[in-house]
Amino acid sequence: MWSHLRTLWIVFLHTFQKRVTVQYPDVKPKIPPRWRGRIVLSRDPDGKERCVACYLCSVACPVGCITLQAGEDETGRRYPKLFRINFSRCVFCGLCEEACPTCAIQLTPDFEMCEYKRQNLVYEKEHLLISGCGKYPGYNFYNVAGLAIGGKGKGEAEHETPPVDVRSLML
Amino acid sequence: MWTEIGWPLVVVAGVLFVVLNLAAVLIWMERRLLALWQDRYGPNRVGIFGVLQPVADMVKIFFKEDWVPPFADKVTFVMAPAIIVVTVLLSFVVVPFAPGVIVTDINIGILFFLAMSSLGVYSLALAGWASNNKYSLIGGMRTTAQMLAYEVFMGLSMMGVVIQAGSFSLTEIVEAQRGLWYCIPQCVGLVVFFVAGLAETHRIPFDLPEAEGELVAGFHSEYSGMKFGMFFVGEYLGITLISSLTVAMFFGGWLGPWLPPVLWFAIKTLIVLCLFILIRASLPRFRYDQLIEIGWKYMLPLSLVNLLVTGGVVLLMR
Amino acid sequence: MAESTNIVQDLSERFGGAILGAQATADGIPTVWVEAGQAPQVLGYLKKDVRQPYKMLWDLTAIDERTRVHRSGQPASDFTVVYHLISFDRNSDVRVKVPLKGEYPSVPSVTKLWQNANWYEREAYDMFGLKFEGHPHLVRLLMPPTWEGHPLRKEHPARATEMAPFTLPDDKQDREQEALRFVPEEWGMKRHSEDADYMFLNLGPHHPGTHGIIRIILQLDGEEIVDSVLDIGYHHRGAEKMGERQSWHSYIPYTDRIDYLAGVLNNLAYVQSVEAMAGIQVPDRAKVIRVMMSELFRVISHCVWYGTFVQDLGAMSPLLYLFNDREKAFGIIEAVCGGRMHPSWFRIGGVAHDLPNGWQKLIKDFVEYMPSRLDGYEKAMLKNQIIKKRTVGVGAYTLEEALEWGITGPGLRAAGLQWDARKQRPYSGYENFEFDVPVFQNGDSYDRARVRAEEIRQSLRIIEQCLKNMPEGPYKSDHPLTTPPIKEKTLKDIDTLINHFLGVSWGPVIPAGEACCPIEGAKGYYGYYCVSDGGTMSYRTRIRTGSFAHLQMLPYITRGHLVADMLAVVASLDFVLADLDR
Amino acid sequence: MATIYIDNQPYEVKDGQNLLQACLSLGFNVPYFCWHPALQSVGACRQCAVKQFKDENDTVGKIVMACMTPAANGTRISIDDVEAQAFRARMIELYMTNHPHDCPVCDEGGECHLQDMTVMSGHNYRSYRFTKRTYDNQDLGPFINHEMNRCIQCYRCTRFYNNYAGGRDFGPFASHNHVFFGRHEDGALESEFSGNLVEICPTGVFTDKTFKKHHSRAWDLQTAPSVCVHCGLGCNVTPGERYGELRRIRNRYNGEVNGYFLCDRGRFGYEFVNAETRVKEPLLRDDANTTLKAVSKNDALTRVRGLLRDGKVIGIGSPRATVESNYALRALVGAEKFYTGVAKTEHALTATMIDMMRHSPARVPSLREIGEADAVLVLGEDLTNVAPMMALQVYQALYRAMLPEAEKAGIPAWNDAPAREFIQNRRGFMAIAAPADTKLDAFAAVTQHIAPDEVARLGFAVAHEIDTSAPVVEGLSEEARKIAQAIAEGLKKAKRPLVITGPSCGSEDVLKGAFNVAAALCAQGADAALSFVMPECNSMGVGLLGGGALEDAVAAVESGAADTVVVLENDLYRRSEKGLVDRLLAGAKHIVVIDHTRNGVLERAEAVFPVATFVEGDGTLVNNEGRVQRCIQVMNPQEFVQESWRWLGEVCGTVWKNIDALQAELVKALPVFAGITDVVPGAEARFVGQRLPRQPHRYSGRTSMRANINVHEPKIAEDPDSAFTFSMEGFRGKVPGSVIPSYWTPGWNSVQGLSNFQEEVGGALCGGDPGVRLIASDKQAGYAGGAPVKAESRAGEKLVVALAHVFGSDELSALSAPVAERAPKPYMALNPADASELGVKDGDIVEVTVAGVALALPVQARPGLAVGLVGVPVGVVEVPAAQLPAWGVVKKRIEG
Repeated sequence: MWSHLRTLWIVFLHTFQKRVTVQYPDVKPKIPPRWRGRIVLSRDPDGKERCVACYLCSVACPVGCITLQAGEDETGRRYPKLFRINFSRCVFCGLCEEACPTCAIQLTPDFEMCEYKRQNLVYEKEHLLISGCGKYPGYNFYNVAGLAIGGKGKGEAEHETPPVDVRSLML
Repeated sequence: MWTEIGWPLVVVAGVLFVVLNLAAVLIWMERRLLALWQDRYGPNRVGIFGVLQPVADMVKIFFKEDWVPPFADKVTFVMAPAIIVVTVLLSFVVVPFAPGVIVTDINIGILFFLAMSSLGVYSLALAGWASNNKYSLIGGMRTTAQMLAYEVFMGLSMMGVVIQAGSFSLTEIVEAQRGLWYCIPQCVGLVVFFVAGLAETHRIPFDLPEAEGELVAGFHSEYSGMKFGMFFVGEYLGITLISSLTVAMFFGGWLGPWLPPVLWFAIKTLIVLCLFILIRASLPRFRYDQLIEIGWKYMLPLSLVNLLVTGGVVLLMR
Repeated sequence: MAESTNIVQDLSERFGGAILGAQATADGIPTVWVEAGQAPQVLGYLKKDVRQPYKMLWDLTAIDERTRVHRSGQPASDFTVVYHLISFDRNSDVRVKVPLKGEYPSVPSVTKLWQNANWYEREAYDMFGLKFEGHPHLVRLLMPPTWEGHPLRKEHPARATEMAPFTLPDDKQDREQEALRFVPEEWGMKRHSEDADYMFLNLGPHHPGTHGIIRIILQLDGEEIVDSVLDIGYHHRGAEKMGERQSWHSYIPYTDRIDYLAGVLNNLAYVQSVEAMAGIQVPDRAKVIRVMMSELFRVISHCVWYGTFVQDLGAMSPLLYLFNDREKAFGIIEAVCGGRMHPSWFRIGGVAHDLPNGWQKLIKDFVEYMPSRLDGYEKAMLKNQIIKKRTVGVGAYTLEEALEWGITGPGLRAAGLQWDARKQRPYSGYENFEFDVPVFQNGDSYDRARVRAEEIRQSLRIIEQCLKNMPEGPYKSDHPLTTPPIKEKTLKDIDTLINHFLGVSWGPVIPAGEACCPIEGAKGYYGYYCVSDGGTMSYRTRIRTGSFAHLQMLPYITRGHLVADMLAVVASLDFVLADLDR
Repeated sequence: MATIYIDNQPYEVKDGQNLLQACLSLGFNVPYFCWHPALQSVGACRQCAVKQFKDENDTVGKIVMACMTPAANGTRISIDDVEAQAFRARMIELYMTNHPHDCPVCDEGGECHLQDMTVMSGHNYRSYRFTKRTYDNQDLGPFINHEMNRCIQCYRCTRFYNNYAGGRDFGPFASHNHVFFGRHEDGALESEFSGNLVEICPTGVFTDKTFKKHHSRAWDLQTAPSVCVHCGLGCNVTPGERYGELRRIRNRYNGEVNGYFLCDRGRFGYEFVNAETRVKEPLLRDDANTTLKAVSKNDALTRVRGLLRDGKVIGIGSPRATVESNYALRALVGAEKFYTGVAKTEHALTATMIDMMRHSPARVPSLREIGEADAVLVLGEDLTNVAPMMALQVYQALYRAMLPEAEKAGIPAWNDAPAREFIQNRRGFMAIAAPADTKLDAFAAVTQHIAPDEVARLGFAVAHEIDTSAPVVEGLSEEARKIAQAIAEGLKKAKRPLVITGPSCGSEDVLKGAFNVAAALCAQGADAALSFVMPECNSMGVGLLGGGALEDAVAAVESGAADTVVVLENDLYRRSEKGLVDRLLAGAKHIVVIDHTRNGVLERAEAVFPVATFVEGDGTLVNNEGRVQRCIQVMNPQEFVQESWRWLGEVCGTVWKNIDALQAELVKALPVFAGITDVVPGAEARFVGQRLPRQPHRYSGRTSMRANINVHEPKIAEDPDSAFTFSMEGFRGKVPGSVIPSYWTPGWNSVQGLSNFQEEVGGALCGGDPGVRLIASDKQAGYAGGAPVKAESRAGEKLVVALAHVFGSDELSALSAPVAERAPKPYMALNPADASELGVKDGDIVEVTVAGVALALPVQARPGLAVGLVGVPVGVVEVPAAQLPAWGVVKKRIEG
């Protein structure tokens, strides 16, 4: 009997505890920056698309929900002509973000993406592309990569020397 | 004329109105209180503090399909939920809410209550049987066994009060507590009655007939829509009834200073109701055989002893 | 190690020609090939007659060897049955392999030796089509009775798109329904006793007390359980098959979903096996991070168990308190892993990221917050008379029985054996931590509960030690098979980028070999037995879980109890359906 | 056999190998860059370092380069030795110091040998912190993309391009740590084999420019074994598909045929599959008889069935359609009403060549065997432009003929650099006689640019010089006799002489001449070989099927014996004179065309069935040596597109269940095709109960590719015709060489992974090289008689001869834009003497009327063209090759 009364008492004491319910959607929960939610495609610091369509995200995806097609603009810069994520298959494991060598694809702390129809969960590139750098400010793949693209010639990337004169036998 | 027919009609209407609404409000209250003790908010979206939640529930439950499983015994299946509501409502006939605010102050009020509560068991037993579902059947059987165990000492636990008050009429019992509430001299009776009341209303820790985790929903597994609603309302009516009776028999009914008697009655009833809910929030469930064991092995002897002692003391006092 | 060579020698001397050879494995567990006909004798010897016997049949499974290339030194075999035995006296294991030839070969059953071989053999039959001669009732276990083919055979497709889209026309539905009908006679049950008819009650597949889809068919005399039969597999997703279809790296997210309450503990058991084959040494910081997150997940897994345990006994509030506590832990997990129940956060060679800034505060708050809450639950629940009445002496087993049925983890410690892999076989640096292993003696539902309640406190102790002693250093190994390598380097160094590129695309090439490096999971001693054929995908991934073993024992320990006890026992076993069916 | 010890385990290896070859053949993973099975060793990259020990007591050992160390008996090495491993890792790190950070934007990524070797070496973290050297890139034309920064200086490119393929416009520049590989200036690479740089280069310096336009990663390409359709050699290819589009062609190793290489026509000519001009739906001419309109399959079938029921039907087959399709047409119309679809001359030449192959005393060599000849005579063919891969093999033969000398000097054949130093410019004997100069001339001891009939006479003369019992040539000039004698001397010295000829001269006499040379050599006891060039991918197959020539079909229509014509995959205008085709089409009441691409004949059709190209359907082709090889469907075509034989089956109502059923029927009807059923395992074949996967096991986007159409993934398509499945699932173990879907093994993602599928590196595929030879010679034939007399020249007329071009002359590859870009503009070649006689200079327009077509073309003076001949590029001008040579009136256009 005493044990019951003690149980009652302990539970009764919760009257004076703080409520833990978060009144979503009036109050938004606090989501940490690493949260693996809606996937976006970010841009590099000069506002150009970061994705170079290397296909690593699509192959890393355990469920195969990412598909893309590489294209190349007139300056030689690679970009995805097509980028599609079927969120109705996505498991938000983050392997795509981890696989991305240009910090383009990122998972964000946005989890509100329910739909009544699965078909509406198919996101194309225009739905994915954001205007900023997202979680990784500052990184610009083409500044590191040796490829010559519009506005950046050979030897102008980080840690590069100008092109050698191949007509010369001298150093 | 007015007092012979009119007043009782007002009382009947009033009691029906209050009691039925109370059942509805209780749904909301229980959910809010459970939430309170579980660090949550409970329903808070419909109306201010979610008070209109019962209305929403009602609307929903009314618009649900009125479904009778094809394998059920149809007549019994439909009748069963009505029985519980009717019997519990009839029990309210003898509850004195305030001086004069009683449907009929018969002099065997307690016996009438006991009779009605015994009848109420038929509802559950029949529902369990008519559903033609093994879980329901087990639920129904458990109800019956529980009833057999608890009706006995429930009646006996009330007898102490009856002896002390010298009447079966609840009005008189309340009046008899003007000096001292029976919760003091009849503390054992109170405990036993309350335990029996818990069992009577199938509340945790004695909710075996419906034991969700075991029997899915026991006797009302197959019920839905308004028929389920009637069981639901019946349960809350039962809780209110037991609380009212507890108040009437042990806590001096409407007695109290300053406030009008009806309010006193209501406040006391509410506190007992809260206790019901707190128990539900806190305690685990007994096992079926343990329940029976408690009934026969502890509660019955206890109530008998209580009765003997009370009888003895009353005789001595004379 | 000397012990292990001894057992191989011992067996060879005793059984001579029946021992076809020994095999070296990456996990160092002595592995002996035994000729099929002699297998029961050898296993019987190991169980009963050998000094310090191998009493527990920890796992029994099979491998379809038909397309395996790297098998040098192993006897020719189309299918291999693998028995994994544990001797707690020696604190050592032995793996017995039986080679079988032919399309649908058979092998003598060991159900007479070990009670728990029953389900394992049924599973192997279900998955591979192997026949176990002498098995009392060799029918499918995980797949529906109407299923065609045996999923883990190499020719069985893994992806749904290999088959026509699922439809359920009326006639097929009728057939499927009929196939589910329970016929007591098939299981050797009677419909009537001398004085009564038995009631056969389907508990599940959908039942609030089972926390998922599992079907327990009860043979009832009144409310008394005469016997019961478990019908499992409703949650079977072919996790083992998926292991053969994903790269070693991209399988990690699937492991989360096995014991989904214990997130990274699954990751750990998996990556440890892969690391053993790859020969990766994990750096200290990664080890401690792993330990910390593992213990955090142990805490939340036990929290869910705690809540549902008392809920199944009828107490509804503690569940919410414990979910609240769990939510607090999830706050840390979200901040560290980015995910909640499915963290997919351990990697081959380390962990996915370094700890985030400010992690210390999160952990500190949590370890300070939890103990008083635990005190409350103990007072309100474990010491409550109803709880005790409902659980003491209910569903009890002795230590002998526990070993017979392959019970591990808290269930084994509740029966009086002080054996915790973190202590007895330290991995990931557990030897450096101070903690106690709670042990109780009765093996009943109440003791199982008490073990877990106490384990939460011990886990908190370990987490606190991690907080105080977190080493500096890299969070990933510098081994080339670490997948993927450290991201910061990947972003600027081509040398790392190349390893990254191949690691995440084709996947790391894990050297041919076998390993099973189990861990002390939340629900028992838990391991991934991985077979690499020198490829980028696993050749065979066997997932040995606690839930499977523990649930198999359920009918045995609930005989004679009431229906309500069944739920109490179920709750005290702490299983997860995904862990059971995989 | 030699025994070597690797980590103290003995292994048997073949004699005369180096350690790298031996280790790779044994299945060990030894990293390497500069070594290549076809290019052999130069020891440039220092990557294949292993530890060598003197004897079993030597524990110190020394690091040696496996590719430069003979696998001599008793050699003891360790591959996994810690020091050797560290050495290899350091070498990789060294290569990485200048390598750009660009795998994500490099087409090679995922099938890059450099990536594989980096991972294999275990190097992953960089210690070099300084700057990277860079280069500017060159524009190397429409085929090859140049990204020089990725170079690791292994020299494979130049060794292939210059040494192996005889290219001259490419090479290394600059010195020490900034060696550059490229051309002296921007411009298209001239070699017909430049595409092989893509596969030869172990990193991404040279990548496929056509693939770059629709780039996909290797793990995303759906592939199946297939055969090139752009010439008669039947090189094996692996086409790759993604999103329903053919993305690229890669070499598929067939040790007997193309080995490691492909020509650029075969590699880059695939875009016709994706062309706008493809027919994708059944078409019917509407009632107004004006345009072709897309209709449902049923409507088209009903209409055509009606036509066939009511009409008198003949069928015209095609040398570019598969054996099955041609047979299905033959089965539909009846053997006597089946015509091969080629004009009379070529029809007859094909028959002659087949006949010669059946009875020739000389062997008919495979391409590999051509590469092993030690003396070559080419009569009347410009191999580089007609059968490029054969030219490449001839070039190898000439070099290899000298290798025994090097070996005599103690230089093993695999030690490439010293061997080449030793051999210098010396080559085996080759003589070429053709109407015009050819690229191979540069390596020939004797070249003759003479009219076709003189080519034939020379052939006869050479035969007579070798064996006097061979027919005599009347009226041979002394000069010609001397030349014949010289050629005969050269050939007689050889052990394995080879004679190559073909139908390009349009002369049966040329064939006979060549035949006699081969026969004479055989009579002298040499192991002579006789190889014919076939004009199209299935000329041989159609020839074996039999049937009348196109002219016979026209006669049948004009005689009224037929009024309905079914044309199978044949643009008749390319195969016969325009007037003749016009007569046929005008005479026929109903024309049914079954083809995949719009062309002149199709536009005149009443009903059209859309047909699968070689990558969209199943079928077999017979190459020039009589080897029957299978194209397995690579991709799932559009809804209506299916193989011709399927359409024909549906038309006549006797639908074959699958290709196996058709082949069984074919073999029954024509036993000559008996081997066709053994080419690949049948559709019912299973490997451990599994089919073979077309998609790599890491194929991505499975649940997303079609998600824009429907999120619910459909069941994978079923393939009734082969053991393959359109899926990632299936058997990935050892399979017969003919059905290896792609050369991928763990850790070997690049083409170099091929070694793991060979019995020994550079040798046959495990289980034998694909293809079955249909023709075996009974060696019964004697000499062909009747040496031709020298043709009289005609006044005011010149003999117009066909000048073949590797880019442009082939029908289908010319539809591919990059190939079209490399094709010549229409021109007319004249010997400078003739040009001055006509009074024209380069660029002047000259008119010529030939085969009923009037052409006006700019003149190109070509000293290599025989005097009195006019050369026009076939395929580029409207005159079909099959109608040439022909006499034509040539006159200078009068301006105004």
